[in-house]
Amino acid sequence: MSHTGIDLKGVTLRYTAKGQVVEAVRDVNMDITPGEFVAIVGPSGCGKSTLLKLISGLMPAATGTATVGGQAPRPSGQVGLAFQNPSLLLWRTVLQNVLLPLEVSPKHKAAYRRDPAPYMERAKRMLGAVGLGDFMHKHPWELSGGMQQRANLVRALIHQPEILLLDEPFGALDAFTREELWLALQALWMGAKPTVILVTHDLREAVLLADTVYVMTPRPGRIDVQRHIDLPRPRTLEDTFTETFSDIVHELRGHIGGSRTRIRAEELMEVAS
Amino acid sequence: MSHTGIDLKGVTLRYTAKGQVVEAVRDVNMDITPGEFVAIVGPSGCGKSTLLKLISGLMPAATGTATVGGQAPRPSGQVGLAFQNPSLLLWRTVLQNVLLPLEVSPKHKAAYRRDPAPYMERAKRMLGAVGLGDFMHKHPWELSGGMQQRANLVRALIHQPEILLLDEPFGALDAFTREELWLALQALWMGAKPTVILVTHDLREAVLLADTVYVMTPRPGRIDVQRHIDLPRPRTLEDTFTETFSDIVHELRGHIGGSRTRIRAEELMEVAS
Amino acid sequence: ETNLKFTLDWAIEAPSAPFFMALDKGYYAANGLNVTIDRGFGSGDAVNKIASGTYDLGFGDINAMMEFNARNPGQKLVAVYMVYNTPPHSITVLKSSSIKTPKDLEGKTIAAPVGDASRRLFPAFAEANKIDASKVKWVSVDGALREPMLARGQADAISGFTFTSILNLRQIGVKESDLTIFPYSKSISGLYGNAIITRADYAAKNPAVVRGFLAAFNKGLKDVIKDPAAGVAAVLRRNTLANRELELDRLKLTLSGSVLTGDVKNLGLGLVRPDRLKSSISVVKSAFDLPVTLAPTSVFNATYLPPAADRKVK
Amino acid sequence: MTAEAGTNGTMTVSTPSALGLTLRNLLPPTLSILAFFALWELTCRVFQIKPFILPTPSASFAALIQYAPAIREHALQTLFTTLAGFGLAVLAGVALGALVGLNRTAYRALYPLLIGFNAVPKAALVPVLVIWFGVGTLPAIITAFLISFFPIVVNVATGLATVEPEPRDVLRALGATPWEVFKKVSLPRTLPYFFASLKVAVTLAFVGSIISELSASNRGIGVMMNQASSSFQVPLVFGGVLLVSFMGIALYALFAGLEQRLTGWAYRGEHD
Amino acid sequence: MTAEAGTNGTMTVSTPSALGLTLRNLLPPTLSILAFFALWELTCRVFQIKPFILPTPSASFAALIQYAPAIREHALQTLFTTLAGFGLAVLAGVALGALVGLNRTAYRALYPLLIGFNAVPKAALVPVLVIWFGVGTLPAIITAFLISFFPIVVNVATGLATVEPEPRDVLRALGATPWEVFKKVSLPRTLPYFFASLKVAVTLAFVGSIISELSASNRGIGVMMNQASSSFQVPLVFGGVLLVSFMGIALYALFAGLEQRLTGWAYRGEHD
Ligand SMILES: Nc1ncnc2c1ncn2[C@@H]1O[C@H](COP(=O)(O)OP(=O)(O)OP(=O)(O)O)[C@@H](O)[C@H]1O
Ligand SMILES: Nc1ncnc2c1ncn2[C@@H]1O[C@H](COP(=O)(O)OP(=O)(O)OP(=O)(O)O)[C@@H](O)[C@H]1O
Ligand SMILES: Cc1ncc(C[n+]2csc(CCO)c2C)c(N)n1
Ligand SMILES: [Mg+2]
Ligand SMILES: [Mg+2]
Repeated sequence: MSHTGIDLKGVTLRYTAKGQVVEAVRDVNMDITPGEFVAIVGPSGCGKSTLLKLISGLMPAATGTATVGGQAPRPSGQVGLAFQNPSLLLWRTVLQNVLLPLEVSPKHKAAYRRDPAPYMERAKRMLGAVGLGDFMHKHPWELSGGMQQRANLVRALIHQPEILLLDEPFGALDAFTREELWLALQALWMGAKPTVILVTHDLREAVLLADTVYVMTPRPGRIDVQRHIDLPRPRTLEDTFTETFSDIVHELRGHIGGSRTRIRAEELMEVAS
Repeated sequence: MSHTGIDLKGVTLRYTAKGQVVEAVRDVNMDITPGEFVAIVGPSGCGKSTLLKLISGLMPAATGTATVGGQAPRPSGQVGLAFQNPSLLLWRTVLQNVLLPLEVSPKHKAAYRRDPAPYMERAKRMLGAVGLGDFMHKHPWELSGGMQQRANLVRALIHQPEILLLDEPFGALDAFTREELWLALQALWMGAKPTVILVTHDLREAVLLADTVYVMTPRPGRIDVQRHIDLPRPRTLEDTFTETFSDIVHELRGHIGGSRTRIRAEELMEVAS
Repeated sequence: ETNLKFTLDWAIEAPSAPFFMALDKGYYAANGLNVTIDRGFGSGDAVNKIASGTYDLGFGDINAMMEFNARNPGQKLVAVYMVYNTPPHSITVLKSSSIKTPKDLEGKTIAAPVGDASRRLFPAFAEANKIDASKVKWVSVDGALREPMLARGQADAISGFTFTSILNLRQIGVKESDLTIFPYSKSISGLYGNAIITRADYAAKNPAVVRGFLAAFNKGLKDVIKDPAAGVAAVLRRNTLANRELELDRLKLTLSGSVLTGDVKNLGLGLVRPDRLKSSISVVKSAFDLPVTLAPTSVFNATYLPPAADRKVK
Repeated sequence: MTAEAGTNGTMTVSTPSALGLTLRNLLPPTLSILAFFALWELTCRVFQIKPFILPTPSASFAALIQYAPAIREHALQTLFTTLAGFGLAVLAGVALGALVGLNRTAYRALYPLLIGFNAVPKAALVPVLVIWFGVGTLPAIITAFLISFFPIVVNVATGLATVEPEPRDVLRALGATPWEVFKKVSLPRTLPYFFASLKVAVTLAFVGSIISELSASNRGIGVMMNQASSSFQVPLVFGGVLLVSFMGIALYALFAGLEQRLTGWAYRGEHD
Repeated sequence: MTAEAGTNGTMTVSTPSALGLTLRNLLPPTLSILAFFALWELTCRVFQIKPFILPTPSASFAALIQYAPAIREHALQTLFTTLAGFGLAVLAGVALGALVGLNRTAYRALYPLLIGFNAVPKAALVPVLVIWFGVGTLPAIITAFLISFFPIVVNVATGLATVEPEPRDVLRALGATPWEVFKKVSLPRTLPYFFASLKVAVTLAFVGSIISELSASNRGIGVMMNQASSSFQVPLVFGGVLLVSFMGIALYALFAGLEQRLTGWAYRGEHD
């Protein structure tokens, strides 16, 4: 269904603040085909979230070229973005937050304005499906951390986007809820075939869901490894306990482990106690 | 070193907003001995964060009694609290944020005001130890999600509190950083012996670190299971691959799995695609 | 019908009765004029508004008008009907004070608005009474504060129009018998007071309008002289807050003190005496330290006045 | 979870009685206003202050009642010019505030001019307005407008410039137009400060109308106060003062309700 | 990581030349002010507006220069009373704003009174002040104070009442006293709105000084404007207007620097 591939060539991304320049991402190349499910893993601060900002059109590339569906990335209603930090609008209830993409995405807003009822229905059912049925009319600060994250996820999905950019969407959820949402996401992807980029720290999650896993090096982030996962679909939770699966996870672990910033545990301990 | 036990008897916690009452936690009993390392696990929204609010003195109990060190809980400089959401103050740099407990905790502020230099030194070394040495003078929004979480952790530790309340402190970190911080936290705990309550979704984390793991039921949260972990200390990462360890993790998993809210994956998928 | 905008010098009080009398009796309308009358905020302000064209005609201190002409060469204003033949400018003090003669004002404090006509003309009063003007201290306050300050002893004297000072003081409980008043007219010869003023070019272009207005006003003034109570009634229709008896007294004081003077009985209403006008001009010139000497013809133009017979009073 | 809530009753609705709520809202201001008048009355009586210096509130109210019919017309005139000027100020203030708040160069270029303009007493401009627009309603509306738009500009600009980028990014990423971002993020986020500025602006609009009436009008409370003051009816002057105050309070009450509904979310951290 | 930064140069410092920065800050206001005067001058000349209606800015400046020695004294007087009144307004405004912003009952009780008080034209109160305190400096200071404290109250109160509970909880959990919570969270969080209110308040303080001077004083720009106006020296009246404006802008520039330093963090989402 989706025809939106993503192509990054020699992309470097920089932040400038108070006259200081921080290079977040350096010389990144990625070729994501339409409908591909990609996972990005890498140490904290390596530029994963920054890459998503580039692709969603929120941030320009300092060098290199980026294209989304053949064009320079620009904000459009085609992207469903779940920010790492559930940025729910405080002045809206959970339901109103979830309806936001329908109000502004160019593809939906006319239809939504004409007849909001079916969209409303969809939003309510989705919230119910993730266990927020009772909290639709609450404000974000009345939700627990994990509940906010679920609302954030529903907001990313509600407008059936062609591209899904998910930044650690399950980080604050318990293992069971997380695993069920993995399967739900896989089912959704197999149905509508959006192009998905999933940023995660959970290698099981990455391997279970992705066609390709990219491993990034520490800041400034580069692509260290690009690993195709050719396990058959649909994958199940049982698959994660197979040896093939574990081998892939261990392989990826090795790549990350090699390049990452080390925590100086002794020092932390010594100073803090 | 610590003499601060925590005792909850029949505690119920409620939120009231717009005339609606939400019962977050019901009839919770916990007896945490001084210097004990406790982990709390449970499904999203079951009231884990709310319990920490009670213990830190931010929220009164609706029914039941709670005591911390034999007294009713009240805000004091003895608690190190890492909020689930790294609530760093936007108008302070990372270093200034980390110094905050020293400026206000009754135990330290006089000494800090007299001679801030050694404290400053400590803060800088701790930030360096968690890989934030280059970012001390940045503002919170210039940090990645995981970097904010690390700063948040340092802020909870800097004043060597007798009680440590950690709300999913490693959720946004990559597996390696996380594991190293586990060991650092264990070392710190074995040295200074603070009473620790760690809220987490990661059962390996809970079992590796805790003396006792409490499993909570969905909202309104109750204590479902209280499981003592009597593995010898110090525990290592290798321990987590032993069978005993896995068995405990699986046992706990079973408890959570039985009681938790189910995601209706099919429905989510069907509606969203 | 011609529209004509007119500004008074000050609030809607008894001295403006003739203007409203003429309006209520339809005298302006009879001369083809549709007149609107607004209150003023001091002569200086009125002069400015006439010069700027906001108003066609207005009522104000002729001395202020002379100052304006001298300071704005090319902007010719002209008086066309003298109303206060004897100027009402004065200094008022409490009898209980140590000030018995004008000379005693030296070293004392006088309160008045900056733009008060009497204050501005004080140099002439000082010269006539051999007062060292530099030894007099002025306190600048606005109109509503002037009399309370005298009454409370926060100032030793006030400057202002006689009929304003006396009656305002009465309203805050100070009797006329407790006051000593030094009218400027006693010591300065030749000074005039308020007149009807317009722009010279407006009058030249609309002689019939100006003539018509003056004729109507003249009739109104004579009506008021004949029946002051009716005049006060016309004022009270516009100022519902004014006090009838007090305004009647104010009107009588104005008429007897400033309008119906010896010159008027000889020359009729509205007209000036050329010799007095000339000395007036020189008094004003030195009081205001003006750069030029004005020609009498540029100050007062008698050609629009009603015929002498109509202006005659007993 | 939906079923849960119904069965084990974790959610209950407790509506405080409407009467209790209204009392709690209305009692404090009523008491404070009564206390204020009592204090004023007492001061005047105990120190035997002469009415031409400071009349008692009772005398002021009496004067108001005595001249009620004449005053009604004046009051309506002032209310009208104030509302007209205030309405214009809101429109212009929001527009200019948006310009200055969203564009740093506009901020740099316009702020000094605006500051300079607002340091000028508007009373000094009334004569110029009268020369241009004549005596009457128009100068009063313009003065009310001129005096009250600046606080709105400042707060709208500050509000807009301090909106966090995160919620804005959420909207931008969804392909929202700048106008939609403004409407759905910047505007709600700025509302508490917009309402704060309205409280200042509406009081200033009254001040503006009245200073214009004081020097260039034939109707309005300013005119009445002027007349009363020049005939030394000081109680009536203060009656006018009270009347203006009450109109200000009434207008405030009007949009305080709106404020509560639209900006309640921002006050979640408030103590009671 | 510390080593890293040094070796692979992921962090570089680029200081834009100080000159460039100053130019960027000063050019827009300079241009806009010049444009404003040019437009004014042109309008006067093209439409041949008479000087007593609206003098040209050049004539106004000339008048200022001509009378410079006399004006200096007036200007200093006005500046002094304004600053004194403004200073008091800041103190009282912050105190009252804190009370109203932190306590909902105080809000309910005091807001209507404050609104009512501020809808009253301060010019109407000047006579009372003069009778109580005599002609001179004191009424001007009090008027400047009375007219300028309300915007500070409103913004400080709104700022404090809308502080998010989360950062406050961080402090409270650490055993911070209410005063420390105020100092370290509420205050910095409220600063952008405090500065916004200062911009309004300082201009109003000038207005207050001058209306008091206009109605009862012997020194100050208000007196000078009054004198000039009654001797038909309209260019000098406008010279006074310009002088007040410039003093307002100068004061603004003074605390704009402070503002940038203290509240920069709040403007991170601003566009350029
Ligand atoms: N708004 C910003 N201003 C300045 N620097 C920033 C900003 N956001 C991120 N950075 C910097 O860019 C780098 C990459 O940040 P990013 O958020 O992309 O990391 P990440 O890979 O998502 O990390 P994490 O796993 O911790 O979320 C970091 O060094 C961070 O300090
Ligand atoms: N400020 C609040 N106002 C009203 N209700 C709240 C508030 N905070 C939490 N709740 C409610 O209390 C319940 C427990 O929330 P809590 O944050 O303690 O959950 P949690 O166990 O920490 O969940 P998570 O794992 O998702 O962080 C939830 O139902 C939530 O909706
Ligand atoms: C009847 C009458 N009473 C007083 C004044 C004087 N006066 C009071 S206030 C003021 C100045 C306003 O700018 C002036 C001149 C007058 N002219 N006419
Ligand atoms: Mg990130
Ligand atoms: Mg939580």
